[in-house]
Amino acid sequence: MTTLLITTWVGALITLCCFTFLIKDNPFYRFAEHLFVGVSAGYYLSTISFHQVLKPNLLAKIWPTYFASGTAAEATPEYILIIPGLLGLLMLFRFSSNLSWVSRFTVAFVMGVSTGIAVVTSAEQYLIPQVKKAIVPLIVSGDYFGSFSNLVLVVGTVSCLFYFFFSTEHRGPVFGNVAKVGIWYLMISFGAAFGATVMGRISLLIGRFNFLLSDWLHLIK
Amino acid sequence: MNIFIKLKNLDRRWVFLFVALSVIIPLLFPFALPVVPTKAVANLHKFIENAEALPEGTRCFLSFDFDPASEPELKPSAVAILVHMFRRNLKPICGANWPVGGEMAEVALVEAANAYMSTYEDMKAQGKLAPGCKPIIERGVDYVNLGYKTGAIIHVKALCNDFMYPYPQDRDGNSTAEMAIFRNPDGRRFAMSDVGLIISFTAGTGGIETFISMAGEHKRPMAAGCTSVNIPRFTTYLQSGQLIGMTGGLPGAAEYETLIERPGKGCAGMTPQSIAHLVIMLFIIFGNLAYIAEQRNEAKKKG
Amino acid sequence: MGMWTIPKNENTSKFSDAELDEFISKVSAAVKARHMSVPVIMALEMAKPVSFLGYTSLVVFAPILELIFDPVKMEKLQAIFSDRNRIEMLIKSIENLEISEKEKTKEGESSEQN
Amino acid sequence: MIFLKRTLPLIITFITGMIMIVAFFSGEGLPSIKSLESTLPKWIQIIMTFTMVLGAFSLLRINLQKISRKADGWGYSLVLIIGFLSMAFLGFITGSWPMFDKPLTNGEIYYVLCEDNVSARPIRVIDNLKDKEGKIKVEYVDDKGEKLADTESAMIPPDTARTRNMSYANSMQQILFVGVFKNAQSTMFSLLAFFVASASFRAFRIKSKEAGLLMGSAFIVMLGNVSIGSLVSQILAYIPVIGPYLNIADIKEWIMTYPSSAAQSAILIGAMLGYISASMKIIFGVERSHLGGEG
Repeated sequence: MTTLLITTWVGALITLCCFTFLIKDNPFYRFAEHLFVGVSAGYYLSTISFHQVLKPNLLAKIWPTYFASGTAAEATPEYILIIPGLLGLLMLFRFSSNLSWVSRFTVAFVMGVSTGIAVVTSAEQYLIPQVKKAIVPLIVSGDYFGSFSNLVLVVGTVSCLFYFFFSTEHRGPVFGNVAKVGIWYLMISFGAAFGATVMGRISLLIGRFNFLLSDWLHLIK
Repeated sequence: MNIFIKLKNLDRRWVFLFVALSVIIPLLFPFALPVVPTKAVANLHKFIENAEALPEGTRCFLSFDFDPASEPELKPSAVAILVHMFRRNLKPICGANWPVGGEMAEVALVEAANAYMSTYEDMKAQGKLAPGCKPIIERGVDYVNLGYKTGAIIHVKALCNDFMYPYPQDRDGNSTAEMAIFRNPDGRRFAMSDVGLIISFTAGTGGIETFISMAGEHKRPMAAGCTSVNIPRFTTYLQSGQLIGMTGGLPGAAEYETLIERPGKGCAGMTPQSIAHLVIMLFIIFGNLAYIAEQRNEAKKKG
Repeated sequence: MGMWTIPKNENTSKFSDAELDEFISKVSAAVKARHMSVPVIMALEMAKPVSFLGYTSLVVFAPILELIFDPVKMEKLQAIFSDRNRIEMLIKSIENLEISEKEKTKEGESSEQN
Repeated sequence: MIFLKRTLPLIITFITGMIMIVAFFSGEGLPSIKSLESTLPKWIQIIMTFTMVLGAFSLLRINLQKISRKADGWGYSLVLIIGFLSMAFLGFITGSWPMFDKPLTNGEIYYVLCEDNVSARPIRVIDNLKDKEGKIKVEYVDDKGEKLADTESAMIPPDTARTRNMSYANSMQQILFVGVFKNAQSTMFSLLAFFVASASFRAFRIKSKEAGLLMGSAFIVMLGNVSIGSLVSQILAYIPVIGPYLNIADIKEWIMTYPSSAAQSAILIGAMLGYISASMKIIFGVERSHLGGEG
């Protein structure tokens, strides 16, 4: 149980160090900030990158007898995975100023595969459904409010697209005015986003005070 | 009007103090405010409740795509949904597209499993459990935590074909091939097509959107638990029919908790949340009154 | 020069202050041209306390991000995020553009009336 | 050299990109390409992990430079490095290493994690032979090794039992992960709540129609999402004629699903068009900034 106690106290201390930033930028905050960055980088490197990805997906597949457990240890080694392993190692050439071009092979491979996937999936899963969503019947029979809402939707999508593609050169009365309507829509959308952000940050703060008041000080249940 | 100008020049630490008090006081002296479920939350609840869509024993994939920074917002809804799944005798399989998602899933699973097991007798007496529910649920049989894998969209693509390949082990290093939860009656390898519902608890990018991108391949119904910040963006997916339901932020969690009649962190947070919103709105109004007052003063000077 | 002194002006990047100032004015002009001053100022104000986190994640994910974005711009962005004062400069620069625009239109209106 | 440095990378990008596109349209007709469609992404996953390692090292490098130059506040860089090294070390040793796994000895004391996921409790192995589920039989003991009176023997997976030293390492890691990492991260982001408030007070100026729209929709969303919104709606309902229609939660839903969602759709459509055209440019070698400037 002592570990839990120490963890809670360390946590409370760090939390208070972070809160001192509200008074002003000070050594306590800088300390907590840098400790946090160091600890998280160490965590990502060892636990995540190595133990959760490289070991099971690369090492355990190439040398199952050493790195895999259970029935997976008897699987046949997949030596083909040495290729991505080597490509990954090539990335480390970035540290050298003369040989950094060697990493380009890896970069080229990653870019090829991921852009290839991106082209088809972004068209199929985002572009087409969103365009489809924006094409709605403008007149809903007997439902004036429904018709109005659909009109709002269509006008909004079209005018915002105008804004994106002609915003910096908003010349001429048509482009300029349509883009202006687009800005109104964006402002409503950003307002909603702001409201949502406020909501989220307050929820986080509630979480923190819950920790301090209940887990640490036991003032509330 | 000059009082507003004075207010504007107030040290901002007073603003901070106000915000802190608006959260602390309602936490110390709680009073309940009504919680009314919105459509998106109710739809998700209805889908999980529906025994035809998700028969008992159906495995569901829950992706924990967040980190401690969003835990207060997303964990309450994850716990509520997990408890609901256990009560319906559904089997959650947890994974993660975010590096520390595995840890987040672990905490939520432990809390939900304990909540289910400690209320088992009561719920059974009230007839609120599915017929096949057991008093004690086990890791590897009724639920599993697979942990994190890199790759996001590429990882999800790999899952569509076969779960065991990217996940030879669960988060604790136990071999997945032997686990009862992944066994198919016909001996097929477990793949995304065996999953009844995909839910991603998403903070920002890399969550439900990666599953949406791969929807052409897995064709499973999807839902999201998202942080408040993402509600505007994810609403479009609800509307385009790509998501069947969504819990948004802490309020979403409170609504889900109300629907399963198990008030938790979400409901408890609603009072401070409401008060703090009011305080922030007041700040905006005061700030603008001060601005107007300043403008008037300047106009007078010029005039 | 203390171990625990909070650095005043930590321009450790390879760019000179003038280059960064130019980058800042470019960014703010782009923001102004798109009529997005208010949302951008609000977003920057809110990002100030976590700027160091933004900076370190830019450093850590640079190998991936540089695949997608222009590496030089990425490094300039890193330099701005590494220093809270520079973020403040960016906010001020956008605000100034906004004010000068307003004065211009006012002068324009008054001259038309005459 | 030019071929190796410049042309070959472009060829690699073109071929792999085209393979992924062709594979999508080929269906089951071209089984060899279809299999590449599932293999290549797995490789990318592995390579991406190496890039994260690279990023971690450049972070270390920047901070080591600060320390060696004794730049202002180098102590903080030292804190960062110490945090990094201790967490990395603990992480490496506490993860599972099947090659070092030895069968547990009968009668020896080991440690397993408690329900709180942070602290450890001692157990004694009764029978180290695995049953058909791969579990072994243990009993719970106190710190001196005496069997706890009110507990029964239990079956646990052997991988969860740790030796005393490993259990200490694990506790240390939990203190750093839960105590420092989790708390620091969530507190730093919760600080934003305060800055949202001060920014609302200072920077949220309604200077134009646009800013007015921004504030209006922000207010409605803030009210509509929480319980207090329904109280406000009840008050508004007393306004004659239009009052009953002013349900804040409904207005919020409408704003979210129509005007706000229209803008969001447009953002998505615009972004995806840009994304696709950028991807095409990369595949065809028109855009090559990712390969570095000099040739």
